Amino acid sequence: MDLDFSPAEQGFRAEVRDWLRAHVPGPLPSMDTPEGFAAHRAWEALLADARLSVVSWPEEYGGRGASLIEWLIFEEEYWAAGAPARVTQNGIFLLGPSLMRFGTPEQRRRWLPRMARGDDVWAQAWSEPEAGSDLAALTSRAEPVPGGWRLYGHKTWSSRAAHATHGFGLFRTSGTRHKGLTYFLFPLSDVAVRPIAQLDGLPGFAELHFDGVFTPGSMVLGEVGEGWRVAMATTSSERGLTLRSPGRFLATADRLVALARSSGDPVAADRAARCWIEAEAYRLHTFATARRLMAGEEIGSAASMGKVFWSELDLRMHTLAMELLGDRAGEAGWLDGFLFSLAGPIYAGTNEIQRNIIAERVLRLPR
Amino acid sequence: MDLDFSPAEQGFRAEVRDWLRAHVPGPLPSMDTPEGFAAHRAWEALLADARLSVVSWPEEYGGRGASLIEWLIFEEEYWAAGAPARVTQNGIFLLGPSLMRFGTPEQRRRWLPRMARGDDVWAQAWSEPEAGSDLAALTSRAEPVPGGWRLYGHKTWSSRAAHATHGFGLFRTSGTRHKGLTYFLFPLSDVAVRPIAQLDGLPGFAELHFDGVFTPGSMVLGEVGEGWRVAMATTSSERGLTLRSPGRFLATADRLVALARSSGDPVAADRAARCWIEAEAYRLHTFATARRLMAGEEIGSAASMGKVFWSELDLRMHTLAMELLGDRAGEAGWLDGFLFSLAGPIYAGTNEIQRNIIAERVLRLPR
Amino acid sequence: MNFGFTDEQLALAATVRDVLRAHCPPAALRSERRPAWEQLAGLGFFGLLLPPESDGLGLGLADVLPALEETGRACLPGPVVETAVVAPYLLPDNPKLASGALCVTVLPPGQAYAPDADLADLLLVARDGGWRLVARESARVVPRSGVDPCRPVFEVAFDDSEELGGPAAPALRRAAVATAAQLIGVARELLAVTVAYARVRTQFGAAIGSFQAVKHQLADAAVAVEFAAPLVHRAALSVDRAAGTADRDVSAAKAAAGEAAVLAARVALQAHGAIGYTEELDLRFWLARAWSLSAAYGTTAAHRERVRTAVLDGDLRRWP
Amino acid sequence: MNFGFTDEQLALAATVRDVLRAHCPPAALRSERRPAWEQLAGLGFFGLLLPPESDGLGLGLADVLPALEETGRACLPGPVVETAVVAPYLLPDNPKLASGALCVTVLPPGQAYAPDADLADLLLVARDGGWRLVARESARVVPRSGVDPCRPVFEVAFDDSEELGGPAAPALRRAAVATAAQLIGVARELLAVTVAYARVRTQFGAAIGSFQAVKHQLADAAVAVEFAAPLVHRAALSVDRAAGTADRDVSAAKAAAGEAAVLAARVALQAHGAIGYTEELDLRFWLARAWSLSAAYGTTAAHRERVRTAVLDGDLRRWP
Repeated sequence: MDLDFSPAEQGFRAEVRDWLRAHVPGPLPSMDTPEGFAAHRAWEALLADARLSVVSWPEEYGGRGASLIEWLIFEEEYWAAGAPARVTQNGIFLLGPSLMRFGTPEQRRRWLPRMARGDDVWAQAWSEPEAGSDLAALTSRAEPVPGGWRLYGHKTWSSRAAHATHGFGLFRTSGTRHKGLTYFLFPLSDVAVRPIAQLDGLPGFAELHFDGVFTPGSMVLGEVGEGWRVAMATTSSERGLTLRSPGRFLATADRLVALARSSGDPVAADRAARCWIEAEAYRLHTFATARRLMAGEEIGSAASMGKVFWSELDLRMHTLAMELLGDRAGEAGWLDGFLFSLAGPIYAGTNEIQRNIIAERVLRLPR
Repeated sequence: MDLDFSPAEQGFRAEVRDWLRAHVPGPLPSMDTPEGFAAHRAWEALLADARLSVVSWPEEYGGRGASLIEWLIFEEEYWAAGAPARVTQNGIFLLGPSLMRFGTPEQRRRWLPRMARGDDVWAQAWSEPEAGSDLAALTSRAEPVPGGWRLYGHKTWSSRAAHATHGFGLFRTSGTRHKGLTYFLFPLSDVAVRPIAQLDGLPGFAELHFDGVFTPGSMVLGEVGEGWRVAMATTSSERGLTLRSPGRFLATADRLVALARSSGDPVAADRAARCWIEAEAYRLHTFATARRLMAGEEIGSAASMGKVFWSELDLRMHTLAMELLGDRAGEAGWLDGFLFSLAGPIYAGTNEIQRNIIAERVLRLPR
Repeated sequence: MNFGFTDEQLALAATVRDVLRAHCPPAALRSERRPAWEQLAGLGFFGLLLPPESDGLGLGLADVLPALEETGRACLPGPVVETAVVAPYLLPDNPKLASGALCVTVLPPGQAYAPDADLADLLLVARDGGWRLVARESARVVPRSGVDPCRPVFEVAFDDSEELGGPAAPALRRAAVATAAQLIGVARELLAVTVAYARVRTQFGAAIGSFQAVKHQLADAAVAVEFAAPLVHRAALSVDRAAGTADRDVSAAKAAAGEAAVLAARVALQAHGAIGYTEELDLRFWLARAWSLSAAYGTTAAHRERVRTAVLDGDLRRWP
Repeated sequence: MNFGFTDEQLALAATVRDVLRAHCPPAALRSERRPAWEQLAGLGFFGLLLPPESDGLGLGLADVLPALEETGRACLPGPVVETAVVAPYLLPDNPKLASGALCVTVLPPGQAYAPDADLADLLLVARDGGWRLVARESARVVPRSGVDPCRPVFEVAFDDSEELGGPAAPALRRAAVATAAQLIGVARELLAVTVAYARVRTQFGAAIGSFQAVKHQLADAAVAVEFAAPLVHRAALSVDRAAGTADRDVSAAKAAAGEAAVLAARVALQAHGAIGYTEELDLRFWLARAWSLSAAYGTTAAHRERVRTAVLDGDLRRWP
């Protein structure tokens, strides 16, 4: 057992740090505004030029084939440098891994490099009004037509969809519940997108209405009727390591300690210090998980422990910040993070469901 | 709305305070030892001589007919004075109210005055090995014989039974679940009592084995087959106001603040101060509840809120004390209280059941 | 010892509640800055705490607590606490207050911004332990980013001001108690709305309110509100009587009410899911109010610190 | 970067585990003061951290962490950390340690009592920032009331003692990490026993482990243990490497492990009901161990305070 970074890993960290120091822009406008969306896309292109947008992907798709440890190093440096949030997040973390695993060679060649540069920006379309946590209950459907499919139905809580170019999600092609769902990619150009304003007035989410939107047969990911299996692989990646690297929490914890220090309140300081250590615990735990994944092990249901831990840590950190800021809580860059952290225990499987999974599949309590 | 004690109430407080100042003994041995049990009984007799053992009971049974507010005042003064724990507690708080409500005049005359002086000490016999929280599942039974009943079965978690003189509990006389249970009183002299040692090695509880123990017909409380109704009235009193006056928590909170102050740790001080205020909140809430009861209202399921609040407050206070005492936790009178507080969220309906009650009967969520 | 509201106190609250139901429905929160103010003024709401000489009713803070709770429950916008509670105490002789003709805001010590300052005719600014009175025309107010769309905050600068006699603390205590009462109302409404939603929203084939995890979260929030409320009621009485413990009692109440409301907001959002803070639902107004009021007139942390300091300094007096 | 135990480290733990299963069953906790010590000595357990010159294996703390966790999981009585971790560091030349012929206890700074002092041949007493070595015959030990029946505590007085060179801190760091590892083992066993109980104990016609409230409490305890463990592992490496952050890393680990074990104890008792801390069940030994070890070598509060102070003073270095 050791915790030593190799010389190559140390060199990679130095390269990333130097590049970020030279290139990270000042705060960009919110990515949920048209100008902010454009600015974030430009930033993604700059990252891609340095082959830093998807470091863990194969070189042919724009990455560096970086190891999991290198990816974690990249994330630490990225967030510590105060770099912008990733407008491509849903594509590169949710769809990307599924495309690599289930996509045809043609699909991979066609979509992955554009995704890596932010040329295409992908929105996920999982939830429906009556199927939030219970994905198997969804009712949107696809009907075969010559050359492809027509999509019908109503999706909601599609992050970034107000400005994104493409979407991905499950549609029913036959059967009930888990059976007969198919995983579709589709351009958003023909979909009726209704933005949903959040507390800050910006459309972080959108509703998607499909009224016979056409998507070609080449846009089916995996086999027809196998969408649940493909989606679960994606979802388990969403719930697992890849979406939630520790880097962002480490950076938040550092900022929180500075805020608590300036408050002079020892109790707030204690809460901040505790969060700071918990962010370290998440980092160390992730190193252990990375080792297991690199050794070919599966994490499986244990990933639910990580989801509960990081989402509640993130919420605790932002709640403390809001409390310390008092009536200045609308400023200083914490409000966005607070609103985002509120969604943490909800999305990608609510924490109630995660705790059921921990109890039933990790601890083996009866259903 | 006011929070003013009347001159009579203030006079009562002064009388109680003066009497306690003059009579409260130093620490007695544990009531779970034979000598401690005797010492606690002697203290009860002294209290009874001053008509302070059951102030809220009618004068004919040894009380003063004190109002609920006066009883709360008595309890505040009692615990603030550091007076001994009440060895008669299960009798006077659990059985006493049921006897007054359901007992025949003869039963009341016969049992209540002796209970008030500690001449008889009563142990409760609710739980069975397979019926803890789920009282309706109990299987101990009573069979009619000339002149009375014979009791069969196995009860457990009977507090104080190792030294008590009498017991009370439910036995099945017919039917299943809630139906056909009868509420019996019985002398412990013929019951096989097996003490259960706790962590401190003392028998705070005992198992009771009934192998045809005879109890006369005069020892049935309420109607035969109506035991569930009688017990629920008792239980709702156990879960309600009478067992858990704020006085004990207020005294604990005062001691805790002193302990935290001496630690010099601001975070511990904050936790202690928070507990101190919560004890105040419980006191104020109890004044409001007393007003409703005195106006003839029922508290009903809302009592579950009190149970959750006081039991978790008590546990939090003792946990903090244990943490502050470090390796001296076995001393200074906190360990007993800690062990007792651990049982708080379990007995008289676990807090999980209480939260179900709050959700279903107070908030009206679906079952 | 009669620790419950009188019929008169409850009747006042019921009247206010009826007015707010009629004139401050959730839809009004999306479009109006001061819905129902005219109707409340018509009831004499703004004169409740004023002395009879100024056309007021001369009531105590405890008398109006249930009515203030209703303003929280309705998420009533506008500087309610400032105009109806602080101003009557600091400007008891002002002839225009009782009719509701004056709108007042407050910039408390330790805070950066004043709520609704753009609407105010008068600004009360805490400075150097006392109060300064600033007329609207002497003040420059600049909007700042806040968390509550119905309680916008403003930076305030001014040249001319008038000094009011007396210390800042008594009026601040009243403001904190009134805000705590509003927080209790906010929390109760959050609970009620969430219970209603949990009864009808189904997932995995059952109402989510039938899942024990949802039940227990709501039960915990209900317990927090249930035991914060008597602290608020006591604080009002303790302020009205000028009890020696008033300062500590007020801080205990404000902290507990703020925490209960923030917990209720957390549970409400968790039960509703992401829809909870979007414009789809009205819930977001109550969430935002829980957050903004928990920081008003002293953050929860600041009030906790005051309680801690008092208790640690040996002030273990209990009132009553 | 290979943050997982090696096959050798795990094999050592498996050997210890097998020995403890055979020679320290729960029944032994009721009757013996040092069950399995002889067998552990036979394995060379007490020489693991000693240098080869003293017949030891010269292992690092990280190497023996899984084995120490097993001693916690088995609730092994006796001064294990003192004899197997502290003594090898402070008395590396002592020829009798490796064979397990010497039993050692420790009186750390800030604590009143030494565990199992009546069994000890040597006492190591922290004083004035350093260590004093006290022979059994020079010491008077008086039993005191503790919380853990298998870890009795004693007040220690002595006349003669020998000063050991060097500061107290390095040995204390090792003791705290080793105790934290034991706490992780205690917590894991509490969880395992409680899960097993919740699968078979029925109430209201169902296994209590099928109720969501019980599930979620156990899940929370499992999460706490899962994320405390890597802090403990890191602390061992950071001590072995004498990293600049070692002090803070150790305190973070001890506090987290103590809190996880105390939470596991709380959840275990709540699921078991009142039977949990009676002599009916063995559970009480693990509950008591969680409480006693969480206070050993610095209480949770004391370690939290050290972390807080370091972080607030600007020490935000992360190791690695």
